[in-house]
Amino acid sequence: MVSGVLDYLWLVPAFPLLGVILNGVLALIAERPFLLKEAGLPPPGGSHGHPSRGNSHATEAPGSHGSGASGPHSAPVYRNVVAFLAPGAVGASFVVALLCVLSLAARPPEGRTFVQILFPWIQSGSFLAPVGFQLDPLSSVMALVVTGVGFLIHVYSVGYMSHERAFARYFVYLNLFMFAMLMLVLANNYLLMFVGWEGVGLCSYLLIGYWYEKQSASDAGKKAFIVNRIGDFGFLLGVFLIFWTFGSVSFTDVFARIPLLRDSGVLTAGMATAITLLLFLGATGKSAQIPLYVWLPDAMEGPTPVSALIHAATMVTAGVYMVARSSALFLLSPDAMSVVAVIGAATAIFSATIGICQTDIKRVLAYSTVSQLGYMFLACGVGAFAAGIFHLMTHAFFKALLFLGSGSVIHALSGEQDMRKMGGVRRYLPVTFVTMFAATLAISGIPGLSGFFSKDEILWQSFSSPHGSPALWFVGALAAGITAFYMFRLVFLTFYGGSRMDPEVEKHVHESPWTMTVPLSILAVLSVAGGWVGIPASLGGDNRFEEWLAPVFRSVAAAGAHGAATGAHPSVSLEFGLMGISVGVALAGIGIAYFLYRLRTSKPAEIARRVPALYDLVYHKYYVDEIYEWAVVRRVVDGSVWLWQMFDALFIDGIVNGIADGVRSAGDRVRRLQAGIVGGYAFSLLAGAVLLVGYILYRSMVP
Amino acid sequence: MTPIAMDTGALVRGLYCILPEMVVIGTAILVLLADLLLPEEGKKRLCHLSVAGVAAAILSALWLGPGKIEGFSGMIVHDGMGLFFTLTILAAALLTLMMATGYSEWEGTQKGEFYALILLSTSGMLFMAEGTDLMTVFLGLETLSIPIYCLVGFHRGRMRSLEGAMKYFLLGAFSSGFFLYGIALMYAAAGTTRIPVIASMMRDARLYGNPVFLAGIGLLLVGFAFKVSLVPFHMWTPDAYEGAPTLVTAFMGAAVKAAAFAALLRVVLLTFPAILPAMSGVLWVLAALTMTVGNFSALLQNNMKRMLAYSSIAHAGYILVGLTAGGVAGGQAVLFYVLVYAFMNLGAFGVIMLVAQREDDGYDIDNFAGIGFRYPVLGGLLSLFLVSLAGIPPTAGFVGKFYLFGAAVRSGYVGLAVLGVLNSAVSVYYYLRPVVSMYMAPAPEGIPVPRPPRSAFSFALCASAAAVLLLGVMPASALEFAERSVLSLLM
Amino acid sequence: MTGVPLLDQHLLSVLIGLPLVGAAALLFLPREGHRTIRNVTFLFTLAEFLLSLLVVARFESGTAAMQLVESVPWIPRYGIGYIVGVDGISLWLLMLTTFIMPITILSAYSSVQKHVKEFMVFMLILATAMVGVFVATDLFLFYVFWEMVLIPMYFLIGVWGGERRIYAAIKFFLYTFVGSVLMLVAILALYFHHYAVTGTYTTDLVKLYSLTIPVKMQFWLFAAFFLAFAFKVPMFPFHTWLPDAHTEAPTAGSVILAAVLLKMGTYGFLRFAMALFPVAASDFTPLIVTLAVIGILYGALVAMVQKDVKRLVAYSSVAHLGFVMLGLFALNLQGIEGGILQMINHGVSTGALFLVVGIIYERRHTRLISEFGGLSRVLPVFAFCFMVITLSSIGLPGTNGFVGEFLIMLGAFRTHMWHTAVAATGVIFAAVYMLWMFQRVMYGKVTQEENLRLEDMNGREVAYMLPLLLLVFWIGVYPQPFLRRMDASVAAFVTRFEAQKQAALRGSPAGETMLVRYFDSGK
Amino acid sequence: MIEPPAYLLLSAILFGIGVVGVVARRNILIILMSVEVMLNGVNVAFVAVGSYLGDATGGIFAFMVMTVAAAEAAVGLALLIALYRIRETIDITELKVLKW
Repeated sequence: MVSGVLDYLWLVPAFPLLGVILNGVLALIAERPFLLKEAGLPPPGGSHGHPSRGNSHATEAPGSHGSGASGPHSAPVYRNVVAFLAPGAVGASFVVALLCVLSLAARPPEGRTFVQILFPWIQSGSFLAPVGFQLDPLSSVMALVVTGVGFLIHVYSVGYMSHERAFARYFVYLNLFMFAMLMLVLANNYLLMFVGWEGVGLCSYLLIGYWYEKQSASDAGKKAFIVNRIGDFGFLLGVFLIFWTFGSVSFTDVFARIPLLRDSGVLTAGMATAITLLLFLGATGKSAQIPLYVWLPDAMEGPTPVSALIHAATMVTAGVYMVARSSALFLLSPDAMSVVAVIGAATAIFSATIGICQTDIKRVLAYSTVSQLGYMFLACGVGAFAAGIFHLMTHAFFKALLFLGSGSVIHALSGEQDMRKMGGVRRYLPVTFVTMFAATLAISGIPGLSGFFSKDEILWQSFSSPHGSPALWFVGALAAGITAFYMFRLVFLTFYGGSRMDPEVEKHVHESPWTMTVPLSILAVLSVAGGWVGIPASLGGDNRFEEWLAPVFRSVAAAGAHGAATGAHPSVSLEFGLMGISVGVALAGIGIAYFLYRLRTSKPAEIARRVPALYDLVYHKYYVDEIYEWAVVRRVVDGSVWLWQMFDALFIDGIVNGIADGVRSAGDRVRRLQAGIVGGYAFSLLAGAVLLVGYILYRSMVP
Repeated sequence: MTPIAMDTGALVRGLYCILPEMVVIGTAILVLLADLLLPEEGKKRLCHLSVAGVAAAILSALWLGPGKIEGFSGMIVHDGMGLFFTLTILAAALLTLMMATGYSEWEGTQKGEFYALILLSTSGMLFMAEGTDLMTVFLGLETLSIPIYCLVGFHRGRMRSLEGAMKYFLLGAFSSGFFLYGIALMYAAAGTTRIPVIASMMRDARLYGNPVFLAGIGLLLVGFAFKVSLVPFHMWTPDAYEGAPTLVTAFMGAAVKAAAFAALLRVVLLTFPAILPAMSGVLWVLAALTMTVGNFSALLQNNMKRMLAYSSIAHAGYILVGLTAGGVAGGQAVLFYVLVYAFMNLGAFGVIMLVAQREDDGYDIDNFAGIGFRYPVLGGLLSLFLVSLAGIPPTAGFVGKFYLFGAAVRSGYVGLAVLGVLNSAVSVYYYLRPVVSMYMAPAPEGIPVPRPPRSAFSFALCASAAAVLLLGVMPASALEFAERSVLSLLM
Repeated sequence: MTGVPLLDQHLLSVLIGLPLVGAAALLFLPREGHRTIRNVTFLFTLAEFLLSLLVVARFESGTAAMQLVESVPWIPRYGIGYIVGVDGISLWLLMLTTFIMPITILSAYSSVQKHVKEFMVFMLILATAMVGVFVATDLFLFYVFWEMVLIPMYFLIGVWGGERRIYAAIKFFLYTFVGSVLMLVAILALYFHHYAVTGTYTTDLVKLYSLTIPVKMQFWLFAAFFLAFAFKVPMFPFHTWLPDAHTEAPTAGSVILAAVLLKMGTYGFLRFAMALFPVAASDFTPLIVTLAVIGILYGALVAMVQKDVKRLVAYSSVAHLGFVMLGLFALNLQGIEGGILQMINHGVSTGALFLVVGIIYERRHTRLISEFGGLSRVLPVFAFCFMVITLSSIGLPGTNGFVGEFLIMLGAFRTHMWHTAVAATGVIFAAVYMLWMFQRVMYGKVTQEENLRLEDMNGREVAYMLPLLLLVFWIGVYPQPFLRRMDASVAAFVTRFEAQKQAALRGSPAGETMLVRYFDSGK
Repeated sequence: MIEPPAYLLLSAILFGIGVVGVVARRNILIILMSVEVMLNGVNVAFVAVGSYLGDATGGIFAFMVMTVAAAEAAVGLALLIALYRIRETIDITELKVLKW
């Protein structure tokens, strides 16, 4: 089979890895001496055994982000090299990915799966997990999204992080993230996917905690990693179950063996449910669904491009990709599907409500991401995997744009993130305003834009699909309305109205440099046009996106899953009706937002006063964090202290030392027998003799 | 009255058989005579003379070879086992006398009588080891004990020495009373005092069922138990060992124990198989008691001599485990362990003699603080001996214990073996306490300078250390020699 | 073949003997010449490592039989021989020992200042004993080396340790010694049972493997072996000596203790306890697996609340070795191979962790976590090494920890599903205590004045950390060479385990020997 | 001729008296004498059995015992004198320095 460029598929993850190595070397060689010299510390290595010089130590101002960094520096040459290398690596892998996808597209629909095995990674007995990549329609979409959006964000970061001290270190982590994400997306087996899965978890830990001197940042990083690890625990058990049921972990083998094993009774519905729910536990951890979503809002401590890349566009969607990839397994157990759907819907509505009252611009976007992810899981839960992936793509575009836009706002306002101290920024940041407004329209589901097509498709599928139900549709629609409301609330508070900025910040406000605005505009175009590739048949489009993903999901559906999603359309008019309702709800949301934040700006405060308990509850995120802290963390820590002090030190050591002291005191008592008086000695000798002879005579008498 | 026919052949063969003893006694007499002639500073040469004498005795014993030589119509026999114990006892005596070159000078025991007493006591031990008649054994026992009483009390100036000697004497005499009474009862029941004859008569029930005989054997065992310091007959040991001059303590621990076990082994191996159920119970209890009491009382000792005294009681217990197991394996294990114990014991005492400045409170454990690093050789040697006494590989102590407990397991006394190994574990604690003070405790500045050892003294120490290591790493030949000796006894 | 006859026939004996020769050579060096003493010791250990590479080169991964075997009668009359050999199970443990020794000596250059000569002598004796343990295939020889390890380690902790070193040293010594003396009695019983059944004395392991032991007797013998090895591993209830020994031991001592000595316990289980007494081993499995899982959680939880870094790492060792035991007693190919690989990984990652702790201890002379903070800015290279080692310790995929833990849990999942599920949470707690510690030490603001003037890792320190980092990634990314060499031996072990188990269950052909009656009657 | 068991009884009695003497009395001289009584008790047994069996061993043994008893007495008294010169006491219960 003429694979041609596909043979170079392994270059896609290889380029970022190369970037990591090169930038890493630069970081260790070039950046370290520069930073140490700058902080007035002794030059690295070499001098040992020196008496510590008590020279003046510049207590490093906390790595302030945004433009307020410590004074202009003549950017050392290594920064320019890094600034070129990091985005370059991602750009190169985007180009290669694009070429591979194109050559894949050239193939007939059924043959669009290309697997490339590099070398056997772990092999023990019957278990084999190779390092191998698989490119098929699903992973090609993901690869393009990851590399595309990733490249834009890398370019954006060059500008955003220009005043940072540890410039190279940031890009090393970012490239490492790209490498891990691409491993996750392109892996041909569950175990390699798990490598990427934990790899991205590590990078999110490193990047959230980038400003490690801020206690809140390193706490958030640690929290993210540990909550992810709880998810990974479920994923791992899922992998074990998969291996011991199917005898292999690579996707092609597993999915091919489903019919055989199901007929032979090995693969029962209960087993399928167990596997899928365990995998889904992993997905909730990674994609921040209830109950493991708590880490995402705190992850905003990291630099904004990181939030854009990891906590909006790519990493958090890994869970959706995994569920979509294992769609064949999910279709086997209806109750697993309903669990996914219900949690998706619940998360969507729950986090949307929290989004309403948040004042930090990035927190609003964070909860919006959790909510949109809920939609994607809702789509997967009702069997509309293609719709889920479509929404994933469009969401990647407009959510990345929103984050980068808010980053540009924060950058301009020298670090200010609280919307109450913004307002009227429109005049200063025109490009940012226009692009963010476009994204807001998209996310609210205004017809014609990408958000509308993807979200509406999900709402329609949640209504019409055999797994779906009107209740799910209603929750989805309601959440869509709330989304529109808080997004426009954000726009009005930030860009419109009087300037609530404190004066000297206002003096410095200026439009971001081209390296930031160009990616914004590209993303804006994508947010608008991104949806056109998936216009549903009912609106006259031929939904090329769904058709593109069909081979991955239809072949699975054909494998005996009950009734494919693209079954009979009850009626086009019903679809139009529901579409109308969803647009209506969106417009209502926008109206209310306009009313509250443009006309009666005092109204929101008034409402808050009228129902303080409810407002307070929603503002504090339903105290979920505090409950977790109290119920889980405190209990575990106190329990461990008890285990250590009471059980370990007192109980076990008590026994051990007790035995030792017992032996010693016995020794002392026995020693005291030696009283020193010969009479006693003679008596003990006599007694011994009498006993001995008596015993012998007794034993010989009694046989 | 027909004149007694002088069977010169038998007489010569008899003398031939006790050649090593004759050499030792001859040396003793020579030393006494030389003592008269030599001026005060010449006394050193007396020690060299006795060392030469014992060396000659060893050569004569080797010259006799392992063949079985009957002497004095069966009163004494020079068989394989006899040779083994003779060599062990003479080796112990040799090492002691070599150490005496240094010790006598420091502690004022540079007198002819001192060496003569040691030599005479050695000859008593040889008789006891090779006696096949209860009379010879008794004579050997007394010839051995009486010089030792004097040696223990040699430091006339020191009250502890005299007290130790008096206690040892009184109880010694008391126990030899029991011993004799045992012989009398056995003689009354069996009509003979010849051990092999008694052994052959053991088959018929009339004898081994006879209560008088059994009482006799019991009392005999009491006598031996006292000499070997088995609990509850051990009370004298700590006081006598602590009171006696350290050199004598070393000699007593090593050689006296060897001689007593030799005779006990001969009696047990030959006569006990017939009356095993009764005897094995007794031996089992004695072994268990001795090990446990010995180890436990040594735990908190701060005086090194007294600690090593209790440890020698414990080791008597370990050896008794081999005796309880009986059979060729048991006997072989006992022989091997007695030999190894002699070297370990002499070596350990040798080192502490050097370190302690003066007799009584010189042996307190705190005096050993910090010498580990200041005098690495001394520290190393003492650690080696203590590690071997604790039975930790790769030393001979471990191999000895391996075979002792192996014999016990083989004859089914797994419980005793477990008790034995647990006791060794307990013993590790007090054997390592001196090591702790030598190496790990904070060393005071003014560490007492140990006594400058004479060349012979250091040779003796190195010889015992080499023996402990060699028997630990390559015990094969010694084990085979021991086994051949036991087989020759049972044949 | 290297052509040198000594190296061709007696490679393993050379490996055992070389450190001893080194120790002897040191005796002649002057006490004050610390530099020369250190260099000579380092050269000897380096030579030892290079020689051991020959073992790997010459090792054929196809056969399960013992390779490079040397058999010399030691006490022929009693069938005790000096028999050494290496197979898939012991190969990598031997390599771990020879690999970690030069690193430890290099790290001791600066950390040990007093009595350097004695320190190096004890380290070399320890090396001999450790190599001996892993290559000995004669029960008596194994036991001699097993005990020989105690004395040098006792001195290392006792003389060069911290404040409570004497208590920690004697506690370490007695814990292991009591366990192993009970094993001695079991060895004797086995030795004489073999004599009763076959009429010949032997302590050669290969011959003893074919001996079928009645079930009741197996129970008692396994119990004795179990106790000895459980103290050493250490398994859950018997672990309290480890934190004391680690906290008080000098850095080099802790590295050796963690990297090699603990593995002697798990290796002992695999090579002796499970192989000789299969029926008892499978009867004990539920208990052992439960204790292992408890150990995993207990170790992780208690580690989390430690104030002293070294104690934290010590308790983490209890957790890691809980995993190894879980793997071994999964009794299938994946589990055991995972267990063996995890022994190596634990040696590398925990050894490296102790070296890291040693580095900051040398600079600040304290081990309290609260004393540190914000070191990442002051010591960037150190931060990188510490981060990599932390990731390896929590088993992040791509590092060696993951490969081992994954295989263990994969194997154990099949035989003990629910145990493995609980054990898998240990992976979460591992992340919790390691990252929390890492955060408090490395991140945050520089609170202490002295922390600002700390110097980053010098050339020597980087030199001995680098090989460990490389190994972390090598095993993490390409563990094939390691796993392939284990396959044959582990597969043979599993099949022999089953066969022997059936044979023993069918009743021993030799009928009632006196020892058997003794054990049947119950002690 | 008196039957052997009667002699054995006599020797047992003498032996018993000696033993009680050693254990009970405090004066070292008395203890020495009690030991002599014990040994003589044994002599009686030997001579009795010897003559009953018509075997010379008994008599020879008795002589051996007597010589040994004499030697022991000599050494015992020598020690006693040395002890007295230092401690001015011959009371056994005073000898309590060496204990524990």
